[in-house]
Amino acid sequence: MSRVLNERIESIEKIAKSIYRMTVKSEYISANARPGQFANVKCSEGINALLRRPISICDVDKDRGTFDIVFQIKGIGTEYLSQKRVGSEVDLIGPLGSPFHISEEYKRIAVVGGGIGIFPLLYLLKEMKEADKSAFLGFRSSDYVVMTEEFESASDRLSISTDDGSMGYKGIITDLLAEDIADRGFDIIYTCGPMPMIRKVKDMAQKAGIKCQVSLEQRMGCGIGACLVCACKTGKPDNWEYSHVCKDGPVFWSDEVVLDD
Amino acid sequence: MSRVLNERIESIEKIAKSIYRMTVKSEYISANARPGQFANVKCSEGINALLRRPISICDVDKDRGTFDIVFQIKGIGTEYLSQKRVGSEVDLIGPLGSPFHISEEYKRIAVVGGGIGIFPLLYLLKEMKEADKSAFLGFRSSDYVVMTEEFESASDRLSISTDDGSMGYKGIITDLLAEDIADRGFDIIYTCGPMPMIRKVKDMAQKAGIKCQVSLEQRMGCGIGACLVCACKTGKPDNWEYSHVCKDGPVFWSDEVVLDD
Amino acid sequence: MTEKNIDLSVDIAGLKLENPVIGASGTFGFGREFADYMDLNRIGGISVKGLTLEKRQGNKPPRIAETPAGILNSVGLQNPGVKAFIENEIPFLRKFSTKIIANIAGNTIEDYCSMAEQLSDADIDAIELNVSCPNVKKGCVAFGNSTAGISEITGKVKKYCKKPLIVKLTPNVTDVKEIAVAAEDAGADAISLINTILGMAIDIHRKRPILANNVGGLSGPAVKPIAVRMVYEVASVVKIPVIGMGGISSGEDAVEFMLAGASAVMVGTANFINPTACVDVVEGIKNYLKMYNHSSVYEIIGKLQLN
Amino acid sequence: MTEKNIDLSVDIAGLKLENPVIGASGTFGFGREFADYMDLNRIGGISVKGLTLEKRQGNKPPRIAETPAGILNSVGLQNPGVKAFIENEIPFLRKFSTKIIANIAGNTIEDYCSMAEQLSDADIDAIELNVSCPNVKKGCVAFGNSTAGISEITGKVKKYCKKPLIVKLTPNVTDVKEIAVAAEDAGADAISLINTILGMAIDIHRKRPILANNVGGLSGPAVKPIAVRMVYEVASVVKIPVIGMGGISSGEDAVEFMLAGASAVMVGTANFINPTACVDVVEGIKNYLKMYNHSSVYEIIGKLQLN
Ligand SMILES: Cc1cc2nc3c(=O)[nH]c(=O)nc-3n(C[C@H](O)[C@H](O)[C@H](O)COP(=O)(O)OP(=O)(O)OC[C@H]3O[C@@H](n4cnc5c(N)ncnc54)[C@H](O)[C@@H]3O)c2cc1C
Ligand SMILES: Cc1cc2nc3c(=O)[nH]c(=O)nc-3n(C[C@H](O)[C@H](O)[C@H](O)COP(=O)(O)OP(=O)(O)OC[C@H]3O[C@@H](n4cnc5c(N)ncnc54)[C@H](O)[C@@H]3O)c2cc1C
Ligand SMILES: Cc1cc2nc3c(=O)[nH]c(=O)nc-3n(C[C@H](O)[C@H](O)[C@H](O)COP(=O)(O)O)c2cc1C
Ligand SMILES: Cc1cc2nc3c(=O)[nH]c(=O)nc-3n(C[C@H](O)[C@H](O)[C@H](O)COP(=O)(O)O)c2cc1C
Ligand code: FES
Ligand code: FES
Repeated sequence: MSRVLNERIESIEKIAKSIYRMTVKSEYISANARPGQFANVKCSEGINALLRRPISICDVDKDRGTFDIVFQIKGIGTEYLSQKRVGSEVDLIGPLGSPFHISEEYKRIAVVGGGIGIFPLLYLLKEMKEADKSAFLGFRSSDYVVMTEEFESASDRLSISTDDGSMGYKGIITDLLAEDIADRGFDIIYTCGPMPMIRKVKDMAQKAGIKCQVSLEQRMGCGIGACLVCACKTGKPDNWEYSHVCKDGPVFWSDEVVLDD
Repeated sequence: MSRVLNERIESIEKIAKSIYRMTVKSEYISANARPGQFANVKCSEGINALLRRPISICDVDKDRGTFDIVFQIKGIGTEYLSQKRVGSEVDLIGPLGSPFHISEEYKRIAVVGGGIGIFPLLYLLKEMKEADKSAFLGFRSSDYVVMTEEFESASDRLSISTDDGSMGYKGIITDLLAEDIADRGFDIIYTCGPMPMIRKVKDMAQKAGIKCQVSLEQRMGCGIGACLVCACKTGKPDNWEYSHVCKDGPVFWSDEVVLDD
Repeated sequence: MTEKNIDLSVDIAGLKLENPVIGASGTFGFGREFADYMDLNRIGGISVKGLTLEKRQGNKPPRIAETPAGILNSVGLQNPGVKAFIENEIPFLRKFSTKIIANIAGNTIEDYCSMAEQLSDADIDAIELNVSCPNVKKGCVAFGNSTAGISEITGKVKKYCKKPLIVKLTPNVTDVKEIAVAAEDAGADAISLINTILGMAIDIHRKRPILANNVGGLSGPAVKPIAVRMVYEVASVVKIPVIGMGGISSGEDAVEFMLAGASAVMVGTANFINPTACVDVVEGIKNYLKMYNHSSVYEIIGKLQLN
Repeated sequence: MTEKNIDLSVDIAGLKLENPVIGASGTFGFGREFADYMDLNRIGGISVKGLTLEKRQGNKPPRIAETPAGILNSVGLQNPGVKAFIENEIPFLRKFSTKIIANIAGNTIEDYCSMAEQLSDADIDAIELNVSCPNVKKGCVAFGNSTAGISEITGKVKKYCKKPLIVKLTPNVTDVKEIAVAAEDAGADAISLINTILGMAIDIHRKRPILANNVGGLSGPAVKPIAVRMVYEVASVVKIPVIGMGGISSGEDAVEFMLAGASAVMVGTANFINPTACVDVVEGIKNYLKMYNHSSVYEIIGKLQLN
């Protein structure tokens, strides 16, 4: 169950070009959030940035009763959010959405993240304590590379790519996944990021016969399944229907969703 | 000439029930503002409280390069303004409007203020250094009585009334003015406050043959004379036209304005 | 005055609401989605997501764009169809005292009549005729933007409708008064308004409309002054009750509509930002009545004095 | 790309503007009021406060109410009359390179014709026919909300008008396209839209409308999506240039209108909040063109691609 909460901001920090990390005190979220879930955040007061913005839960510290979100400034909502101050409160609803499927059967896992899609994967890695974990993270350029140390320590091996080669492998991250996929034989691949990347990972997993979960994005209204705006196709390409990212997702089995155009 | 300014808030303090005093650093305003003028203040960012709010300049410290405004929370604009923090900036245009007429000929003056109308009168008193000054201030109740010490020291004598008698004279402030008007024979009366009070002061001054200036309020759009929304009648009751509070006023000679309903 | 003296109940052409606040169609799902956040017994009614004869998938996403103090939506009536609604949703909603309003939309007048007939035998409390949805290619708003259209559809549906019939008007017209009068004359038991206002938002970087459907319906605080004006206009020309909506997010907003002549209000977009918006509006109305010593909402309905 | 390569000039039916940004009528006074805050040479044009044949006092105050992301106004065409404008205001405005658009409104068609005639001999650059002001009892919007009305007035005024004739449309209609086409067919040289949307705001404590005139016209950011949609609709049915407005307060907003088909834009309410809004919009458009390597505004006008 999710709740409307007003929680205290413990810290806010710029960690890369236009990317901020915020730690929020919340007993409720830290006790209840599962990897892959998100919070729907009122980024400013009153009618500024009217709708809430969905932001993934990136990390949870159950002992301190806090959770972290990491976000990139894209428009007015995230801009306002970045201006919040330590000690003030943030109005949010959470935890929302369906989490990643975690099971002890998954002995060797891969997470594949691109851009702002990497954030929910950190919490996922941290929660899968027993598995052998490969992390693949793709960025536009070194300017946007963040949290590598944390991903490093939360995984058994970390591969990084940038489009322009300014850090790590030059090219797209799925190239690196392709190399490993045969070698290691993952039990499951989890992916979140830009649609072309997700589509590619889905295809690769399917060809290799590996289970795969994808986390999707869509513009949202309510975040709680009431307004039906956040549609995504589920089913088969020739026999689909619209499900909803906020409630049926954001995490889906890759063979459940139709990822056209 | 007025300017669009972004100025630093030096202090903000609650001085009575729902009444706040803010000190703003501004070389430009402190050097140029005359008593009776106002600033048009953007009380919140973005589209919250979209229009600027007119607030009188209540005090100026030319040495420190600061000015003060005092405001009462009435609705969303003043509510947002009251939440501003020291060290942040406030976006304002000023100084605006026509000031009170000050002259060395005025040897004995009276200022008559009601409620939030008292604020511009403080700066006026301070600027009229040579005159003999009587101040008459009316309030709803002692909860709203503010700045008496400052008015006390800026004037030669201070009379206070409250509607409920919780402080000073019980009744309306014009009763006290009436007592003094004959005795002292003021050269000019300046007044600002609720319309019924202004109307009464205007009548009393007229009957006594004393010059009188009134400061009017009206809902504003631009504050600079462009939108024509802040209309007030000037001329004679049977031959008036609409002038504009922001530009032709807020200060008018009492015999220039028609104060019906 | 003690709280128990305040009577919030209203009677909209036989639809008896415990209080005048209704979740607006398309913004309140089928009620379930809000049950986590509030007690559904505390709101007067729920107008469910617009129903069509057959299940519909709705429009392509993105279906929403934020605009200054408002949103554009182009959901396009995604819904499970009227039969599935009757089977799967009514039983849940009936566990609560809140009244059920079935909002219906169709391609043809026959669709509307058939739905009205089926729903008249179902366990619901009123039918809201949506002839004002701007987000579907065929039907719907085409019936709602002329006096002839509204008259014909209202008259025909009325024949099949055994529940109070609320006709929901579009604001995208030159003169909403004549449309309202035509609906009243044709047998509407009540009027609700406003539906969304047709709008467009453009992604200047992609040089394309944000919504996949290009245009959508504007709702939220931005439209409130337009909605209040239209409710006032309609309430002053019809005798049947009017349900007002458009940008309501507080009790104060609701009171504006009620003074303007609305017997009840619907809360839409505000539910997205604050899932307890409906009950907050109920409390806000109650506080207002208390503050001015009113003992019934009827003491404020239509009590606006012109200047 | 260096700055000098960007050509911001537009030609609106012979009205040649150095850049596509115009101060909207009623929000920019007669230009003087903004001269303290900006160099008037830096904006393409100024549409002056709506003129009438004789001096008018306008409506009782309050004439403004703030609404969510918008304002309602009911100024009611306070102005010194067309003769005083010609004598007292044109000489000042002519000191600048900015173009002068005379916005005119009347009670009768004869009023409009007479003003058009007088202004045709005056030193102005274009005439904007205001048949869409919602704030006066007689005339004005009554001509603008039907095809017959707009056709008649446009045709008659055109006979007296020797300057480019811009017809300004009201958004308070069912189908703005047919009104625009009627204006075009009757001889309009250009269309501007939108004027304000009729609205009402209520002071719930006094139980009266805030505006002394009870209703007023809504403008500001709130109306932007409605305005963009209407500009798109009109631009896609007329061949004459369209000037877009409604809620523009940044270069990005202006670009939305231009992509939707506007050859120029007018900036209204934004001037009240930020007296340099017009030049900020000019700069914003320029930056956008630079960012996408465009060398002329014509490379974006009407270049919206539908989804
Ligand atoms: C389930 C989910 C989880 C997300 N997690 C993160 C995260 O952890 N970190 C992060 O930086 N971003 C995340 N995003 C994307 C984030 O929600 C958008 O970047 C943000 O809403 C942009 O808002 P804005 O006001 O800054 O931009 P604007 O473009 O001004 O926003 C305008 C509107 O579009 C919507 N919108 C714009 N871009 C997106 C988008 N990519 N996805 C969904 N809605 C969008 C906004 O919510 C808003 O309603 C997530 C999105 C979803 C759906
Ligand atoms: C020349 C002038 C000087 C003023 N000086 C002061 C001062 O020094 N201290 C102070 O506390 N107040 C002063 N006021 C009144 C102050 O402007 C209003 O109280 C304030 O605008 C209310 O805004 P709000 O958002 O809190 O209220 P809301 O009611 O939410 O405001 C809604 C709209 O109405 C307008 N409005 C509401 N009340 C008034 C009013 N009384 N006068 C003008 N516009 C109004 C607002 O500006 C806004 O546009 C002055 C007004 C004028 C015209
Ligand atoms: C996402 C969304 C979906 C809607 N779907 C419907 C619908 O199915 N049927 C209907 O009559 N109105 C529908 N509406 C209109 C609302 O019921 C309401 O008339 C409108 O949103 C104005 O109210 P508001 O400003 O409070 O949202 C929808 C509105 C939104 C925002
Ligand atoms: C205070 C005010 C006065 C106006 N007066 C006129 C007018 O005299 N003539 C006219 O054609 N439009 C008038 N308008 C309408 C504007 O020119 C413009 O069409 C409208 O405000 C929408 O643009 P905006 O949202 O940028 O303000 C007025 C608008 C306002 C706010
Ligand atoms: S955002 Fe409302 S249903 Fe998903
Ligand atoms: S507020 Fe615009 S003219 Fe006075």
